[in-house]
Amino acid sequence: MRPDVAIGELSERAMLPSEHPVCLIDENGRPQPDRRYALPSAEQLVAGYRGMVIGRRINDQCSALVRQGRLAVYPSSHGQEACQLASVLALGDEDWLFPTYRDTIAVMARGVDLLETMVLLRGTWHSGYDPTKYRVAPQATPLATQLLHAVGVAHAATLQGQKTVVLALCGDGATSEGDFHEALNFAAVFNAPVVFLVQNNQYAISVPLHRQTKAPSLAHKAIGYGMPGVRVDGNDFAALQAVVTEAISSARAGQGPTLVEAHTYRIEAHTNADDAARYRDQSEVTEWIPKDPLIRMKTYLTDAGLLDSDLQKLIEHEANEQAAVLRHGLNKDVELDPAVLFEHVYSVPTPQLREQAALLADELEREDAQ
Amino acid sequence: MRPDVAIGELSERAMLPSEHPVCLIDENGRPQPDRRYALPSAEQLVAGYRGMVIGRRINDQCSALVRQGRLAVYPSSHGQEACQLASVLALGDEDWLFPTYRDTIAVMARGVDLLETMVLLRGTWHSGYDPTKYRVAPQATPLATQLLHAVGVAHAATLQGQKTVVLALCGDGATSEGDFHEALNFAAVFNAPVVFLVQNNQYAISVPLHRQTKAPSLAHKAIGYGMPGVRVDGNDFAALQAVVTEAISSARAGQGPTLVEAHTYRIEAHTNADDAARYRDQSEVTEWIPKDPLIRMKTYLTDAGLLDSDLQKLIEHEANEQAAVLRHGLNKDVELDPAVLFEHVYSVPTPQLREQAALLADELEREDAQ
Amino acid sequence: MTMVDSATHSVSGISASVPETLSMAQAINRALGDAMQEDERVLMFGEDVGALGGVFRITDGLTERFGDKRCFDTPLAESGIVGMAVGMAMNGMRPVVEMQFDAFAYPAFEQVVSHVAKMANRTQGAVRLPIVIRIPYGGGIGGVEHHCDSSEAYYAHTPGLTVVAPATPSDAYGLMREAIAFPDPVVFLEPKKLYWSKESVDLTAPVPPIGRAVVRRAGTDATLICYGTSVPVALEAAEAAESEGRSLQVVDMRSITPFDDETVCAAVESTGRAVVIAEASGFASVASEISARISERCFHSLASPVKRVTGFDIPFAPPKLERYHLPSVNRILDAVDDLQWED
Amino acid sequence: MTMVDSATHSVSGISASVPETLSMAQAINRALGDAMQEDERVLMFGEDVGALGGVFRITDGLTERFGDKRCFDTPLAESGIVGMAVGMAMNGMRPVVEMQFDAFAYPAFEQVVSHVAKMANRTQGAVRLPIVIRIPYGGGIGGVEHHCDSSEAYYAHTPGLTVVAPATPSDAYGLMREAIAFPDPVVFLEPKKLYWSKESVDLTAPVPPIGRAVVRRAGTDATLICYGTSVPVALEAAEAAESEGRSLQVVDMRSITPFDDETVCAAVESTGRAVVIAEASGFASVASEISARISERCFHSLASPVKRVTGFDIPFAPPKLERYHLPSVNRILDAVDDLQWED
Ligand SMILES: Cc1ncc(C[n+]2csc(CCOP(=O)(O)OP(=O)(O)O)c2C)c(N)n1
Ligand SMILES: Cc1ncc(C[n+]2csc(CCOP(=O)(O)OP(=O)(O)O)c2C)c(N)n1
Ligand SMILES: [Mg+2]
Ligand SMILES: [Mg+2]
Repeated sequence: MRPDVAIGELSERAMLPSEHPVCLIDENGRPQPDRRYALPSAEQLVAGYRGMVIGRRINDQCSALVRQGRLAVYPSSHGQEACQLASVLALGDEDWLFPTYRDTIAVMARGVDLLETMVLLRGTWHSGYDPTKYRVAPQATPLATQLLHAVGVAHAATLQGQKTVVLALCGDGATSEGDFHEALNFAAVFNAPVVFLVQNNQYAISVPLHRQTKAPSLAHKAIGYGMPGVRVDGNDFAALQAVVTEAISSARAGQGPTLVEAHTYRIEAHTNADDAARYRDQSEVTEWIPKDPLIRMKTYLTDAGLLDSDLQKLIEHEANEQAAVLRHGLNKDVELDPAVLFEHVYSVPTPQLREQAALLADELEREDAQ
Repeated sequence: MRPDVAIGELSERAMLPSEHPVCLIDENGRPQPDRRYALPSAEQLVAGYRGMVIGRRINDQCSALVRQGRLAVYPSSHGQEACQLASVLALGDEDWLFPTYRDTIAVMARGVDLLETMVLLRGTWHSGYDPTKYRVAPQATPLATQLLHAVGVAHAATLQGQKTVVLALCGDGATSEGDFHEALNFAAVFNAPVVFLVQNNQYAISVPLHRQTKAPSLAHKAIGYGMPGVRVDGNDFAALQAVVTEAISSARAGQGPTLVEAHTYRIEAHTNADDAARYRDQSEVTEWIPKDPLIRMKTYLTDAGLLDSDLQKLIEHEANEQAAVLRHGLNKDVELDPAVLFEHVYSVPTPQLREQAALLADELEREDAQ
Repeated sequence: MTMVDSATHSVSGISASVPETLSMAQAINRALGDAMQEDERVLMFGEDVGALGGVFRITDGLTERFGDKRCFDTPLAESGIVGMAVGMAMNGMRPVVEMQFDAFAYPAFEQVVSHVAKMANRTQGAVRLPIVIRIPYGGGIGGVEHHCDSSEAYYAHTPGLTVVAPATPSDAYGLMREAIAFPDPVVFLEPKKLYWSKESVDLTAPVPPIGRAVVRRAGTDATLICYGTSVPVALEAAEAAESEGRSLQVVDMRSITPFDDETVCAAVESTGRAVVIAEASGFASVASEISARISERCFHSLASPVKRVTGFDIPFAPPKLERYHLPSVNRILDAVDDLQWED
Repeated sequence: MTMVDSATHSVSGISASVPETLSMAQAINRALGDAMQEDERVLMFGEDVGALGGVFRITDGLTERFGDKRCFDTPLAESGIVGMAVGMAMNGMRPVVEMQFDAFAYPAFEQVVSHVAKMANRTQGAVRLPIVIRIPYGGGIGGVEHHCDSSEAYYAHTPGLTVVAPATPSDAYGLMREAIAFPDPVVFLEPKKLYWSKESVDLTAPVPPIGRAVVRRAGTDATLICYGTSVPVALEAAEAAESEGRSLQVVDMRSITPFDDETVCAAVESTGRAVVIAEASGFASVASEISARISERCFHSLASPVKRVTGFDIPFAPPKLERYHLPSVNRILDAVDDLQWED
């Protein structure tokens, strides 16, 4: 047995993840008692379930809209809805969310207007919402880069005495990037109030986790930065909510960052453009179906008397309504003024951009005249 | 007590560093029995001592040569000679060394011609030796970048069935760079025969270790990549030699990379251009003087009857001779043909470079004519 | 100093000598396969290039054919990929690496600029790095941000790199074979939007070497200079101009560095007018270089200032607006109209 | 779209209005101190900028004066530094970051190109990043490899960045105050070799805004166009030419982007001849852009092709050879001689 060595501020034991991912409601919907984490309140669990049902509906609606040519691309979080919801529902209004391209559901759950959320994937602009209004950063495409921005927002919050905590999302693949390393190190050194939530969905496009890392787990990376690493069942909303909430409280209390690894699975292909059959067996996917975050939650809530068919219908109705809003919104074509291309590059367009804008305007005028 | 969890191929315990750095000969020159590592042979210890004495002499000679304007700059490894020597003496002919700007002594100890080694710091070219001849990469200035090259050489060795092991050096500061992370991860994933030796000399220019990382130790980063991390007294040649030799054997046996953190101290300023008084107390330096790697080794060897005043004189004589070679070599000005600027950019100079070379040649001809 | 020019040489292909209709994607795939077949030091690695065959399927079938020691996936880290390639080249291999999209090569920028480009010079030629860095580049495919950058200027400005951009399947095959056989590092820019363009290709036919431009279309009134993504647009513009009675010559650079001054100057001098076309933002770009060179070298032959038709100085446009950003046939024709024709 | 030009405005300095003799290093230090004093959102961070005061002492005394929450050392990671600055700017701060040397900014390239440059555009102006990235750049100090790069082309080519390079202590002070007050990200290139050049500086005097070039020396025969490191060499060449009876005008760009076409074109049209001077390798560089612009815009005023005197297309030379690589007075005079003078 190895003694628990306290070299830095935290002991080794406090930084290493537990042997098994934290799980509060198991695959069969049965509650699992846990020494460290209490089950979230009934209200929270119902809110999570509601959000997941809507999220699933939106995920599947978006995949359909891609097939219909209304969206350029959609990286679905089908199967990862527990991560999407838990990460957002644990945040306060003063907090920030840093999502990736796959975290559309989290962005929506944070209250961002549905159609504003779809601007990137629809291709009408690079990002459609005002990040400062919702405290949601633009969805990041270059992997792991946003983790550093998250640290910056968090450290600026500390300097300004704000009580803000920042939740930064990334995937398992992104943990290999240099920016992941630099972000975790900066967060720890500046004791920044950040929670890093890695959605380990086992794949980075076609590359399985075991080709991404030889670490015992991604959460084992935390000790290398001097922060706690926690593994959690990423399909268990309750466990995620409990773990993320605790990590956020700890950050808010000035105790610095935490790395949370959520074990989940990417049920669909990477995006519609991807062909998952080239690199994984359908049998693997099939194995994960029973672990679905919605099913187990539904069982739990039903067994606990928190969900009846009326409530279920109500939630489904809401999900359908939101999907309809999305569908209708996306089926309407937007009129875009190409002049916008030059408007926001600088606060005041440079003389060069003014010339170029004039050139385009002239072209369009002549086109119209024809 | 935490059970020893075996999640990947290695158990947690096998990857986490020991509580105290490995030490085989203590500050007072007394041997320290160690369960895991045997003391290197008398021959090896004497060879190490000899190398360190020469290294120290060269370090100090070079610092003097900078003051005399014969070298542009010199980042001294004064006080780190144990790391410099152990890293090289543990290598075989078929192995590769990847040094940094501070590792001039290691480069020399590897057999590179003294004056070829000084080319970079003298400013006559960027690197002066043929890396393939000595299996020593050019001394790297951009921090941590060379670690990836080391992994590449190592993985190419595996693919080609060579028995080569690569020893890659870097400093404590360099561990913060993204490339450090990517190199360790690639090494582990490809099971590459690399040993990463971090010379933790407590400073990155002016920045002390505690502002570089909150990790319990730098060796604790290893588990995040799934490789063993070892801490070793960086002023104890014997311990370094034992630890590095073991890591090399393990890599050679196909057991993958190891991260070794050597605790040492940068006795001099970062380079001659630096003013260490601005950021550290002389008292801190003074505390490290008694831990000098040469002193303890001298005591040990003397006590063990392996070093007498004749041998000491012989070694000092050799050191003086090498310093003289260096002095004389550097005091001679080299004639440089500026045409060399165009010769090696491409295997065959481009038409553009041919034009530019002609322009310069023409200028020089006219200058000569005047 | 060896100052001889590398002579045109035919690349002895392994693929059969019967012309086949190939897309550019297939042609590059064939070039990789043939090179790997011929020389076992040639390796292919990067993100998703193994089982998946790359997001554009350029490496399709290579792992199956050569095993996962020769064509393999790496962890997701571009600096790592390029840095590892440097080391592998130091130890005798000829790595070809894929950057998944243009903008995702930026994390590798330091490795490219400070190591790939400088190693041979640093070591006085003792260590040369025969690395090919494949970068699918440019727009025109409705890609979202970071997926459509034309980043050639960053590389072309960096001494020590050789930068090529094919515009046809034949050139893609030939230049890729050349690039892999080249003793120095090559940044190989693959115009994404042309991946699916097809041509009948004789894989055994010699192609002009790296560094040599070609005149793709003869013409007497003005010269259009282009490369990679902009070649088909230029050809289309020349076609359209012909119907309006103007004869436009089209020069495809093929290589950006080394630059083929000879072909370009001869072409421009023959017409006296020039338009440079490139998708990248124009400021401090390859188009700037070409325009400046022509103005400096062909000054007295020019009847009009050189014009540039380039991407605007804005981040690449979102999918729904990219057509306004990209050099179009009309914009090229407008530029040609502006070449101070005395009627 | 707001299309008005930013008006010249004087920067209300905190430093006294008595002219003082300052080196450029001191002037930048004063600008940082004054800006931090005036606006507590201004922060300074990077490698060794705290206790040490930076390897060039540009941040000397700032931590002492403003505390280590306002001027502080970071871990050694440039992508981290720039990435953190992005986040801090998103949350209301105005970060100034130091890249220790030119080539050590390359690890931050992705953050600079994909985020710093694009955030405002991406968010339709909702998030602007008032970040200043300070980069000591250029050669002439006998530095070893990676310490002497002139990397302005990489940034100038990137839409969304504003790139400035002062050549005098007064400009260094004024431009730094402007850059910090600027709503958009600025890459601030500090010519290392001029850090110790001195001048009597009135810190309260207005300086031309970002985007405005100045004529540093009047002249009638030809125009030398330069910025940053190349300004003193150009002035020296003009001085030397005068003694040979040739009157050279010198234009100091000060800002690379936005580019001051107006001043440059007026200057070149007044002389009819132009030489562009810059230390960076010439291919696809800022000098290419300037040469191309002049050729395109002043075509009919030009009596001779524009000439460029730039660094060669080689990795920066080692210390003992750098003088052959750098634009020299003689090389400039040779270029001027080549401007097709009809005697
Ligand atoms: C810097 C960078 N390199 C490459 C890509 C291309 N890319 C997009 S998603 C992806 C896989 C990401 O995997 P992971 O981080 O596990 O997230 P997931 O997609 O599984 O949610 C890759 C390689 C990118 N977006 N950014
Ligand atoms: C990428 C990069 N950034 C910055 C520098 C400038 N620099 C040179 S040495 C140094 C400190 C390095 O510290 P450490 O890694 O601990 O090595 P040591 O000098 O102590 O041996 C810095 C910041 C550099 N060489 N490379
Ligand atoms: Mg994933
Ligand atoms: Mg150090």
